[in-house]
Amino acid sequence: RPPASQPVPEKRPFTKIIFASTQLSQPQEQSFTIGLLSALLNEKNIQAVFVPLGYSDMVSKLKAEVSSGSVSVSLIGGLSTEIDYFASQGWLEDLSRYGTLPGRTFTSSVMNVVEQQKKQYGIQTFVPWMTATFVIVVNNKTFDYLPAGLTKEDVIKGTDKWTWDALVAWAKNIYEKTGEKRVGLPAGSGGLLHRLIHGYLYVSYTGYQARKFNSPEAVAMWNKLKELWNYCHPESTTWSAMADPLLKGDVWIAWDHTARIISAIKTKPDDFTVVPVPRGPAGRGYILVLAGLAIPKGAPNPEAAWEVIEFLTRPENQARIAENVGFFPVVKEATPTIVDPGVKKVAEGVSTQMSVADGIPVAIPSLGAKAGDFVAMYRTAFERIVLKGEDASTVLSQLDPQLQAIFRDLNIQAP
Amino acid sequence: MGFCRGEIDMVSVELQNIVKKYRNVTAVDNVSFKVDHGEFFVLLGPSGCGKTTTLRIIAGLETPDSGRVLFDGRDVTNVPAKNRNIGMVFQSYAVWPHMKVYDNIALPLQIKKLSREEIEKRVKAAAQMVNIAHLLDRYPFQLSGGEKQRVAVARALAFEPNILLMDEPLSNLDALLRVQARAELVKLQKELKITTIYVTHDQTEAMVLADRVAVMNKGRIMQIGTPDEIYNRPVNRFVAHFIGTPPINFFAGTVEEGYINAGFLVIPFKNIPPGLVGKKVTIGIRPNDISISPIEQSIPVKGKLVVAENLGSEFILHVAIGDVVLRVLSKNKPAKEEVTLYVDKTKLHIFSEEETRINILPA
Amino acid sequence: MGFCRGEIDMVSVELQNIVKKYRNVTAVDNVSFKVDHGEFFVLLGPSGCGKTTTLRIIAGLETPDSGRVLFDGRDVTNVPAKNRNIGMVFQSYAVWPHMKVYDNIALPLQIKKLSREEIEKRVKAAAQMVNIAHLLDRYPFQLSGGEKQRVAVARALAFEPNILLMDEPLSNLDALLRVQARAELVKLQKELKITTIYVTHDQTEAMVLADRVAVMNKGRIMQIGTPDEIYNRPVNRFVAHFIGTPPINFFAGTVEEGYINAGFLVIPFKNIPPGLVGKKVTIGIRPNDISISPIEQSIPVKGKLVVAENLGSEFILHVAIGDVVLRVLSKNKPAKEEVTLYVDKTKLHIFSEEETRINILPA
Amino acid sequence: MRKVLVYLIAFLISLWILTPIIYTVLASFADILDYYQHLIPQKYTLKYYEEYWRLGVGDALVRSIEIGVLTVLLSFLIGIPAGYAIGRLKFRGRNSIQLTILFFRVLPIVVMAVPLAVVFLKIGLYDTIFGVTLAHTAIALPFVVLITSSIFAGVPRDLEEAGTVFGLSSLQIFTKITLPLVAPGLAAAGMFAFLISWNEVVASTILTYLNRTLPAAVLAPYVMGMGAAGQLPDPYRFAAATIMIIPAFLFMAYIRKYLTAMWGSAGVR
Amino acid sequence: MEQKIRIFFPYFLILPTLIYEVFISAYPIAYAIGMAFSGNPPALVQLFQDFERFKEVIFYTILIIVTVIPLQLIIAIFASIFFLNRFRGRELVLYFFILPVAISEVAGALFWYTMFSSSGLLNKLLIWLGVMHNPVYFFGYEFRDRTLLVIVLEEVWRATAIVFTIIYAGIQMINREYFEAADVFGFNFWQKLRYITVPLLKPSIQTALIIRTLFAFQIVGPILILGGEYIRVMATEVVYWYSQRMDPYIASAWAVLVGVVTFVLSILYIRMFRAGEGA
Ligand SMILES: Nc1ncnc2c1ncn2[C@@H]1O[C@H](COP(=O)(O)OP(=O)(O)OP(=O)(O)O)[C@@H](O)[C@H]1O
Ligand SMILES: Nc1ncnc2c1ncn2[C@@H]1O[C@H](COP(=O)(O)OP(=O)(O)OP(=O)(O)O)[C@@H](O)[C@H]1O
Ligand SMILES: [Mg+2]
Ligand SMILES: [Mg+2]
Repeated sequence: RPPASQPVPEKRPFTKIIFASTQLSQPQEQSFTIGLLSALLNEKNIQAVFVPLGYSDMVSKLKAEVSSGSVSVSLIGGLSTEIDYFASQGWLEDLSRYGTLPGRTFTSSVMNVVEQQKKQYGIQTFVPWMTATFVIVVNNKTFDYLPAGLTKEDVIKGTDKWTWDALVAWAKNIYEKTGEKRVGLPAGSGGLLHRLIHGYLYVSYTGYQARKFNSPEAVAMWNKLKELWNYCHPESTTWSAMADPLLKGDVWIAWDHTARIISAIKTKPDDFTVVPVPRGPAGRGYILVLAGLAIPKGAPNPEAAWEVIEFLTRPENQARIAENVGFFPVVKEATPTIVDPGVKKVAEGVSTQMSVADGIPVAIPSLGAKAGDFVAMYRTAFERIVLKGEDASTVLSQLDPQLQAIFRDLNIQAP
Repeated sequence: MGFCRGEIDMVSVELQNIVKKYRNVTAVDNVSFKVDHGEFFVLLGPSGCGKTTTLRIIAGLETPDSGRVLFDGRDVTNVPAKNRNIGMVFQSYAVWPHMKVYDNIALPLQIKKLSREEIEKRVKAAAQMVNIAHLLDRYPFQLSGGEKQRVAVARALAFEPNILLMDEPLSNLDALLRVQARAELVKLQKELKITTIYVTHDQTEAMVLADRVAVMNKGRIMQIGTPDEIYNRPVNRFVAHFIGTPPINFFAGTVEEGYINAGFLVIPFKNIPPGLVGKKVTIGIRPNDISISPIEQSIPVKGKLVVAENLGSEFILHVAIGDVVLRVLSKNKPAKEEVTLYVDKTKLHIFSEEETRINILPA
Repeated sequence: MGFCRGEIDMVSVELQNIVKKYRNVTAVDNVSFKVDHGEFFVLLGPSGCGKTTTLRIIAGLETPDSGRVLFDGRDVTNVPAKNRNIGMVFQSYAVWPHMKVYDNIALPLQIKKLSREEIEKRVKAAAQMVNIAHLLDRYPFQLSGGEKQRVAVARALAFEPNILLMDEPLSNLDALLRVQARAELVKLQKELKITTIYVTHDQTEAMVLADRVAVMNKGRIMQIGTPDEIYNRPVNRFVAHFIGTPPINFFAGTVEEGYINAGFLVIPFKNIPPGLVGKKVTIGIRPNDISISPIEQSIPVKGKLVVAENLGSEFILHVAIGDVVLRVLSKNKPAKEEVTLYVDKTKLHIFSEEETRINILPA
Repeated sequence: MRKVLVYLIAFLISLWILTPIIYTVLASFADILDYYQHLIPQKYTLKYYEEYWRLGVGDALVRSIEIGVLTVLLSFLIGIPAGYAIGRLKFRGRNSIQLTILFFRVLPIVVMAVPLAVVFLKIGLYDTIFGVTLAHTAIALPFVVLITSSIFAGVPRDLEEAGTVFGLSSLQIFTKITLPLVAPGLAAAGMFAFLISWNEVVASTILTYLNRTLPAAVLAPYVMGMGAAGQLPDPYRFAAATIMIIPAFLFMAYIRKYLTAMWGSAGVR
Repeated sequence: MEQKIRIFFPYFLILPTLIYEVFISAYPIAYAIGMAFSGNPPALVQLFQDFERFKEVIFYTILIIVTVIPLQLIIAIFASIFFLNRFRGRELVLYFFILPVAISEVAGALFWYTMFSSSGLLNKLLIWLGVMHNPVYFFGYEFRDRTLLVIVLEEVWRATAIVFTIIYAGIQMINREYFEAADVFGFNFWQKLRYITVPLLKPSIQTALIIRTLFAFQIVGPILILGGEYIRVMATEVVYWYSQRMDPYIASAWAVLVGVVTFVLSILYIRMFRAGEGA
């Protein structure tokens, strides 16, 4: 029985498929997606039942379904790295046989990822769905507290002065002037702090996400983070998304995933500014998140699933996704159609970040089942070095072998 | 016995206009009485008349709807049970099921912080009194009904309270044991001068034990007096009827100038008040105040023996005189159907139409 | 009464060598007896002697360790209680607390699938018999102890079982109510010819109700007989002592040629067996077989009045004769300390050193 | 004096229980920005509920209730005889059997649910109300046995004996005498079984994906998705908590009356 | 024949439960145990490899359990006694008190989050009253002690109710005269509690303890929601290894450890609270 609120056609025969996704699982995201998909019912008589699942949930579900031979899911939405794992298990259909999608141009950066997996598994594993990145959001009143030598301009444009050191100085300045710790990081159990560490800080300081995990540069980075932590809001370890703390005013400077701060900016577009991330000695590392759509092997109604893929990648729908949930288009044609001022603001911030000269875009490594272990290394390091105050080089030298072992076991080079 | 106590603090108990209702049932209806220091006071009355409720109010287990309870003149109506220094035998025993008999008796003493030796002495002594010394090591579920009841009694006795409340404490014991327990109880009570309020339905028990008896009916006190007074001068028809087994004989009569006429029996009276003449009265005579052999001060009446119930040691003769059947207690059964009854005229009880006693003397 | 039933199926009950032990306690020790169709059989005995256990074995609530229970000659030892068509009044009442009085009485009848009208008729009638008709709408917790007991009785009576087991069913009732309930009970029992086994500690009750009485002690049957036999010809010292209130007087004597010598009393006997001469015996005489005024066939003895207990209608006189104190039941209290007792020599009971009765007749 | 104390305690108890509930319910209807600013919110909205409603929470709720009630029924049906035997009857190996039954419930549900999901997939019980009921019953059963057995142990034996004597069959004794007497215990056990089912997230999440129970639908991200889905924003938390308690209120109101026996104290002697 | 039936009757009654559990639970349990023992070194041994973390987990688990369970038991016993009082509105207050029985772990945690979060009732109230200007934080790594307090409060608030219902059901089966007898013989409140109430309640207390302990070892929601990532107990480790690290072996190992501990404790309780022979 489908949920009552997912529209049911009156008389016409229709095809029902299940669309399981690790993305867009928040209630407001879900309800937007359901609303979006309902258009497809009118248009093509396809009812895509949107089922958000946790990643591990999805893994066990697929595993059980594929191994028992009775697959119920027709369409999978997930991060490119998650899809990579599904592909590595041989659970996915080759999408190239459905042909091309006319009228849209996928950006080259996302196509790179598709090609990379194609190379690895010999099939087209997914169609790009949406992208996101992590940005810094600043409450406008924070600019009153800029430290000496840093201007609003530097921050917004992402000049060379906009460094992690400068951020720390800024935070310190706020603290000294107001007595409050106003920097916020999503260090809660559901937060994405580890992405900040491996995709931003490590890349900015060492040039790599993992390769130089244990290095003098890394130690310097950790010490800087430790310093920053002194000015981070004490509740940071409870936050998984920064929208609420920003809105409440608890936090003035926050780093997070675009989808996780979009609601704050949409609610009060005039209060916030989206700025690029600061740079480090090795450059300005940032992550490009890519979500894709895939069809599992043995899926019922794969043609209908393909219709959904086609639907979701249409430029106008891509724009609506961006406007509503803060994931950005993967097709070039979509961007101009975004109208929401808040979302526009984020989009501008994102594009500034992507266009700064010293930017080092990285992708989250595809590690399949080991992804959890990978993440755990950074979070453990954070906990031990920053929270517990252990010596950075000791901790790093203990964890490094474990981290490198992950890549060795998977037979890939550490990113 | 070995019972002794440091300070002797006898206590008087007074109930003033106690009323207790359960929804629409008035269990205790304006009851007042005073029990003196060290007195043995018995509550007697038919089943359901409010005896247990009265005891529970004295114990503090029930709060009266109105009225006061005084101990030694001090108002204790709102003092909780635990501070009243009371011992109680519950009608349903309330022997704690999770403790051996010994502990059941000993626990209240431990609470009192008596020494170990003192406790043991008291438990043993109390157990001896009611013949359960051999059961001290058993759990209540291993006891018979009467044994459980005796544990409840022993527990209350060993406690040596200021006030002892006993609710039909011997109802499940056989006659012999009762006699024994009764004797021990009285001995202890007099020795320690414990103010005792005792509920029983056994009149012999009431008569033997009580300093004074209160007869209750439907929540009210009918009469308070010594056993003798209650038996010999019942204030109303109910008391006369309730006290004495086999029950008293009643028959109707009319007051006339100088005598009362009961049809088959005309009895001259000395001091009949003028206002009474012409009124209907009820005349009562106890079965043992009628004899089948001539006695002093009696009036002979001829009758016919209907039934003779054998009670073992005695017979109850049912003798018909016209419409009236009189019960007569007799050691032997007359040989013939025709009997002459000798009614002891000094033992006649006269009750008005309102059922209260009329005090007049036979001429 | 309105009681009636389709088929009359009276049942006889027989116990054969029943033994029941609880660990080291032998509650019932080789008990055998037979109760006839429609008989009213009373079990009498001291507290803890095994009466309840015996009843429970008959009911099928307890399995004997050995021995058999027969109903109408059919072995029912292993038939579960529910198939025995028994009614029982539990010593602890076992009134179901979650049902109103009406339902307590009605439930067993509903189980029997009687019609609604029949049930109502029976419940009302049974309630009437024990005076609880006004309580039918109450829950047990709203009842007094005696009222609860009466509910238990009414439940058993309304059930009209083949066999009625009653365990001290009237112990918490007052004398008047007992008399009434007893009368109703006998009436019903005789009318329906229900085989009844009745446990009581009240001897009057036993005497009045019983067709036959069994006296138990320490798990064994001491004597079975009519009330008369039990009272007048107790087979041993225990029975003599146990039956009769106030209890029988015992004193020691020695058998000599032609008479028994008790020191203060020398009684000639007719048929003393030669083997007995020189043996020590115990002599028993009931308090009501001694008189303070001359009676026939009696031996006068002089004594000194020690105490006079007032029982209301009678006195128990304690009269000392040398070392021996005799209890004497008397209607009146002698004026002087010196009294002459008249011992009814036809009522003497002689027991051997083994405590069993010696049947000899006074000369 | 004592009365005053009693009422004071009663008041404090109510306050203790109700404050978090009332405030959260209030918050769930509040405009979130307004909520952050005011102690008592001034602006109210149904937005969050509408969103949940669109996500099919209504169906999930019905499903949850169905599963909860079915679980109570099934676990009572299977478990009460065992509870009765353990609490009331004497037999060899009673203690070990009791422990064995308990043993089935000592492992956290997560690790048990996954193998179960594989089995259910094979036999077609996956993603069905009945499948979840089966799992929930397995979880609740040991407790039903445990609770009822301790309660049965407290029923005065002579009340049942009176039943036997008056010709009631074992079943009739059970239904007409024992069962009403243990009503409070059964209420406790019933609440417990319902509670287990109602609150169970992990097995429900793993054993279903379309036919989710309410907690699985609303709360799965918290339990299974630690990282992946992140946490809900405040207003959704308030609304989720509120949605979760409404049926609970109703269920408890219904079962409460069994918890307080109506005939005073059950003990006779 | 009858005899035989009577002997087998109890087993016959228990059979459905056993069969049911064997069919539904036995296989998953065996599977989990199997996983806990596989790997090289076996997963159970791997638990100890990060000994710091292991110690922490055990520490928090024990801390929460030894504060929450006795508190709940004590409150439940007192509340049961309290609710024997008859007063106007008793039914309603009773209803309130047992309400949390039907409130899920997670929902319970959300309620208390609302109470104690920086924009929660407590903080807003104190600020509104002018007692403070800035919120007091209860959550976060720095405030783990306070978080523990909130977790304890939440657990007491939510899960006392089930302990209470079990004990209250038990206390109602006890003849009130046993308490009255204690009153009459001068027992004060504590003596009555110690010598009469608690011993008579033994079976219920035992049940409540077993159930509570079993559950306490399996609490996940409140710890995750209130404690976040930094208060780790055995049950959250199961979830963590299962869903974050996707290592069902170590997850199973933790699960088995939880199982063993609870099982051993249950046996202890049964020993400790074996109802006296008389009860
Ligand atoms: N479960 C048991 N365990 C051990 N002994 C028991 C048990 N039940 C009864 N007894 C003992 O068996 C004996 C007989 O008990 P029973 O209840 O039959 O006595 P009774 O004659 O009914 O006494 P009463 O008149 O006091 O009710 C008693 O001594 C009693 O203590
Ligand atoms: N909780 C109650 N609710 C309603 N009526 C009650 C309650 N308790 C007692 N009663 C009634 O109050 C009256 C007095 O009860 P009580 O127990 O005092 O009688 P009693 O004199 O002790 O009788 P018994 O000799 O039968 O024990 C009875 O009629 C009884 O039915
Ligand atoms: Mg009474
Ligand atoms: Mg008995």
